[in-house]
Amino acid sequence: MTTYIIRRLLLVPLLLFGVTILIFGMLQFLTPAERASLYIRDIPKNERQLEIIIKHYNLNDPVYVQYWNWMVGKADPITGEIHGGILRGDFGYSRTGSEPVMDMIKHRFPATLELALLSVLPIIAVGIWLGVAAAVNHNKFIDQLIRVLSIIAASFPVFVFGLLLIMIFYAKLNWFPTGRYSQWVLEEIVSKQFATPTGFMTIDAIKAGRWDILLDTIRHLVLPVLVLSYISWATFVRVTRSSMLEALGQDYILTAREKGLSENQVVRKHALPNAMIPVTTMAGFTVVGLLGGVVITETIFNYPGIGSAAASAATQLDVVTVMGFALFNGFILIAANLIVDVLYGVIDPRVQLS
Amino acid sequence: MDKLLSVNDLRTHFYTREGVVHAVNGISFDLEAGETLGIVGESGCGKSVSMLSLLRLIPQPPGKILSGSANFNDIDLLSTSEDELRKIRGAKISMVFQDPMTYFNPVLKVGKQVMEPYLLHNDVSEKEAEERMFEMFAEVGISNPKGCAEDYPHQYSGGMRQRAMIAMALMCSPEILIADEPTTALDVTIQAQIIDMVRKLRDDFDMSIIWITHDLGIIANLAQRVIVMYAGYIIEEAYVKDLYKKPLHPYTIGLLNSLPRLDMKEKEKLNTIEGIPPVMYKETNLCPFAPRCQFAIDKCLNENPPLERFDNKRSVACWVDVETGKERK
Amino acid sequence: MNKKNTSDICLRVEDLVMHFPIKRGVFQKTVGHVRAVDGVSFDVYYGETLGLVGESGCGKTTTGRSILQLYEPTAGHVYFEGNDLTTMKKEDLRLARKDIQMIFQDPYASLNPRMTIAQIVGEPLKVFSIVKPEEIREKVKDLLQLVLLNPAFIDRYPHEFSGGQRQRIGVARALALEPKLIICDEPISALDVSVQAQVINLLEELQSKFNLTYLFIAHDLSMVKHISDRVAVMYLGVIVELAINKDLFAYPLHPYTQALISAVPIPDPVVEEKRRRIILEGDVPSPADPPSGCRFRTRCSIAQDICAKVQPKWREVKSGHFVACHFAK
Amino acid sequence: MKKVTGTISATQKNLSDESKEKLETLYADVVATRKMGKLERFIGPEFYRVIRGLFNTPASIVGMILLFLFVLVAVFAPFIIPSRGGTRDPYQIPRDGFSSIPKPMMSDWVKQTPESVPGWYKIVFHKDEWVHLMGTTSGGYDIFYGIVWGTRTAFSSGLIIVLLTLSIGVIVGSIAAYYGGQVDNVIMRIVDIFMTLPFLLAALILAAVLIPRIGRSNVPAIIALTVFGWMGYARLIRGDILAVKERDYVLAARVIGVKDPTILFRHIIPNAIFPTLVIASMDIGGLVLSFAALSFLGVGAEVGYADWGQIISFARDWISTLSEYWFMVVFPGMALMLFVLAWNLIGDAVRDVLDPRLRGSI
Repeated sequence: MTTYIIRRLLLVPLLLFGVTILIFGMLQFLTPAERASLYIRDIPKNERQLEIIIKHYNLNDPVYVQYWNWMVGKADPITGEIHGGILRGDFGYSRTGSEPVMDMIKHRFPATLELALLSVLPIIAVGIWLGVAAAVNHNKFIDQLIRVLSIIAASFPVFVFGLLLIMIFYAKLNWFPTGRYSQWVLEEIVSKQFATPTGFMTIDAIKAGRWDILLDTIRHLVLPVLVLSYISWATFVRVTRSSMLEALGQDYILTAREKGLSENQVVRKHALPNAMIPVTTMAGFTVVGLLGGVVITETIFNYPGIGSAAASAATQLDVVTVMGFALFNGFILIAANLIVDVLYGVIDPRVQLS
Repeated sequence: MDKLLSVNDLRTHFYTREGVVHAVNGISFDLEAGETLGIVGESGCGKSVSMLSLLRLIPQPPGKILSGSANFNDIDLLSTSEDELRKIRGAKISMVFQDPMTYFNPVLKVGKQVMEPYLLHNDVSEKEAEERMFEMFAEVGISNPKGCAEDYPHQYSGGMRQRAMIAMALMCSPEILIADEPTTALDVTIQAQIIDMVRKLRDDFDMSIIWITHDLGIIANLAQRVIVMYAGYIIEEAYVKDLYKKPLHPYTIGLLNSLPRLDMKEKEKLNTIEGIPPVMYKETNLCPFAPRCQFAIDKCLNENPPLERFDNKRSVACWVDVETGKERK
Repeated sequence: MNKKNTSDICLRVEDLVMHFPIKRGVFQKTVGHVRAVDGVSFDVYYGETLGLVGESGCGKTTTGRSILQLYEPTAGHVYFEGNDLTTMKKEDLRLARKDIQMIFQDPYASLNPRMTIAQIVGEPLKVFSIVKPEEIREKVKDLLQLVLLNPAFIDRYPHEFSGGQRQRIGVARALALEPKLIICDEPISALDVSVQAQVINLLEELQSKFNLTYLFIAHDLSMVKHISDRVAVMYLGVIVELAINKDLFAYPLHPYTQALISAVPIPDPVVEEKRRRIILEGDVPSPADPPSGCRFRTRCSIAQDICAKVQPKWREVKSGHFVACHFAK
Repeated sequence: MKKVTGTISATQKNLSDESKEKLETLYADVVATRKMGKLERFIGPEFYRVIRGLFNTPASIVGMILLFLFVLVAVFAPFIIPSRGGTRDPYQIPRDGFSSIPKPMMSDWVKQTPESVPGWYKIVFHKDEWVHLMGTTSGGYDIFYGIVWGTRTAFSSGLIIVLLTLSIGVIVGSIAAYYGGQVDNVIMRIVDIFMTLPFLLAALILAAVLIPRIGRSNVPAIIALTVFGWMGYARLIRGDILAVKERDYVLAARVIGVKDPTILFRHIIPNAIFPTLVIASMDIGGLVLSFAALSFLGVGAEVGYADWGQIISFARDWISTLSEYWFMVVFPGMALMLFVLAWNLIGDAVRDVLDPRLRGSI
């Protein structure tokens, strides 16, 4: 078990290195002038000044020199101040956000995390529940219904579904507005009447006892959570169903029935623990899917997270910003995969030996 | 002797995409208290399905028990309520299966699984169940019971797993133990250990055993009475000594003659049964063995012979008297 | 059987060793070896059948595959008709395999499911251009006739056949190159009892017809006794006893052979009642960490201190009867 | 040696000839040998199983009918709504003026009308002039035209991406499986690295970087989806090749002296590639969805190109008045949704046939 975890851990730096190489490789498509925003905020329009900057930051040098500078940063030859450097947490300067990329992530990530966390739990709970229900009633009406519904859900494009929801519940009925909070909440935050220490609107509202703000937050969260979760929900049901069916078809289920266990006990005590092994892996992929999914969801709902920022940066070809987000996401995913791998080892006793 | 279990006209079919598989076609037999009954047949002859049907453990659908009754202590296993049957499963009748690797749950500790039936059927504490388990582990010859209980199935060797499975089956001191090819996956020396152990346990626990196998050698060693199955029918039933001395059905004869024997002095050419076992998709009125039978007469192709009592102690389902080659009177 | 000359030797295996590395830990370092085959020597004479018998994991299948260089042996030599297969270049080896063929255990896994019988049996003919391309089909039909399969089935796919029929196809493929030696790797253990004898009889007929030499690997002692001229018994990667058929079964010298023979049930209740069984204790140790000295000592009833210290010598106790035990006389 | 016949009734001496004959006919049915039909023999057993699975499931039949309709629309697009004719690119949606306000359904079509009015249109709508059947987007792009011609874009982009990703995946996966050892290790770590970026976000970035270099068209999005889309196939084929490599028939081929390349191409790859091929062909729906998503986000097809995602992206500017301009979302959205649904319905049935874990569950 320990060697298993150590092996996974050793893989992490490798993956981190790989991701930086991948991102850096894509940066090479940019002109040296565009890459300058990795280090400074105002790119001068003046040709001569631009050339000086390119020279300052070795933007025309061999790729490995640039990679090194990109990773550790580069000292300004005049002031001696160090600019850039992924390892220093400096991801460059965002043209579209008019602030350093790292600050932008710090401001916007809590909103995305709040959205994602609120989506993950219902996906897992409902997904497992429906998947088990479908498998236990294999080929019966419930199974067919859940199956067809999840196929339809998986076929519904996120942006179409989101826009349809907006059409009905915002444009038509005005129940659930877009954005993260209403104008009056924003004014309270800006005027420091309402503090947001954790960055999670729901938690901050509960802590402050501001039920009106909580209600407002929830009104803004319902649709994005729904849109973000339904596709993962479909895949989750599918995986749970098939791994549950597999478990139910195994010989040890027969043993369990032979012992005199009721069908309920057979499912709960014997089939479910085995079916959970692939589902755990799936949970990891779900997080991956969610973080990819926030790009579209946040864009549609004008939700101020990192996804919408990445999308608008991409459409305005502000590559440095998008790269920053991608790198950040890559790190999170590596962490998520590591957790899943370790969990997997805990759940399946067969992993420990080999 | 008392009839402990009395099975009548059991019929199980499977409704598959390829067609209806006539797995068990109306079999009847009795099990007497304290006896060991062997059921022999090749793969797909319906021997396992018929035993699983008794405890209603076949998957339904695609399986379906079409008819039959199975009387056990005045309860008909095939028509009693599911709740009632659950009280019998694992307590009064328990089963041991062929491949102990797949029949143990891989993610649960062996000890937990072995205790499960005892906890379920008796109002006892975890502690008492554990004590009982260690007792049973000692009976089946598992040394180091404490450590073994904490292990997972994949940490066991094949022979050990089968011992643990037998311990699990015996936890509630069942009246009937159904053993479904429990030694087929094991090596001969381990098989000898298990059989030796079962013989001892049989007397200690005073239980009846139904032993399913394709190995006529094991039956000769272990059973008092034997049932031979072919294509979902019982084709011969007799006391072991009678059967091996003078088999009556051409299939039994062919099977015994096709086996090389370790105690044979001279090398003899093996007799063979030509052809292959049928797949039972079609309801036919001919004797299922007729296509492979060298004794077959015209009648065999028109009527399926019923299992008939003979000499008052053995039965056979065949129109032909193999000694004369003519139809039996 | 009389003393043989070296010119009678078809296959000579000398100190064959096959170790598989065990990789563990963070960097997948090799921490040990599974000693599947650990120094095996024997000769196979022209026209004979040498039975290689042992329990699962004893290394008999690995031995068979290492002879054909399907695994690259760790050490030792394999001489076929005087030529060392272990030192041969790849292309020479490919040509040499023409004379050594193999029949596999699982008839379901050993036939390519995407090829018809004509393609499967015709492939070796094509590879070595044995016959002209336009004559391949006729030759395949002859081969099918030879293994008692209907030549009309030539364009069918493997899954249209039963296990026994598939094994015949495997035999036909092996015969296509008219080999001198055939390694039969448990050719019947996956088949139904009533079909096993058919395949065994076929192998025997073919042997006498084409003067074939067989290395017959199996775990079924009765079948090995039936088909073999000489028998070698393997335990945990080494051969413990080798003798002509009659000697081995009538006067087994190694305690393991004795236990193995006694463990095989005989399909006769009268005989079974009188037989005395030697029940071996425990399980076969792991081939990754075999016991010191004599491999069998941990389960042997007559083991003494010397057995743990000294590996018993491979010696000829009687003419043609070899054994590796300190106490065999 | 015994004479080989279809049955063994030759050894049954006690039977009359009549009975032997009866046995011959009966035996053909009773015997375990399964006979294959002509079709199965022709297309091969696995493919046959997949086809049979498709026709056995009502859902997949619905999917196939839907897909067939889309194929018809794609093939007959010029007859459903002709382009403006001449040398103009038919994939450029004609725009009826430059007004930023979308025109409602059935409004008159003033500028850039299609070059002719087909018969079906006259019969259904009793008109000799084109109207905007499904309205226009802002900027006057006709939605109906975009949907009909966008069907072609969907098929072509989906097919191209699948072919590209599949080729890369199969080559990389086969190399990893064939050489094994360190080569395998390195390749699989590279696969891991590519998988650590979320698929859509990664494709978004790459497309965004590529657009300034190679211009705005379908190409950057297709390249981006290919670069980050091949890993699944590589893993799949690698796993299957490793499994097939261990099969006895591969050993048997070595024993009968078949040369290594022949073993690879005749025994290993044909038996390993099938699931990958089928899964890949079923992925077309999902890829079209991703392509549309990139278009929607603004890094796919250029403005005015006949592409479903691109049409829907106009709706982003009309969020608060969507209830009025619903046709901008609903029509192209439904086209996309039904297209993907068709593939998923078929894919679901195919996966059931292929999934060895569910096989045998009757």
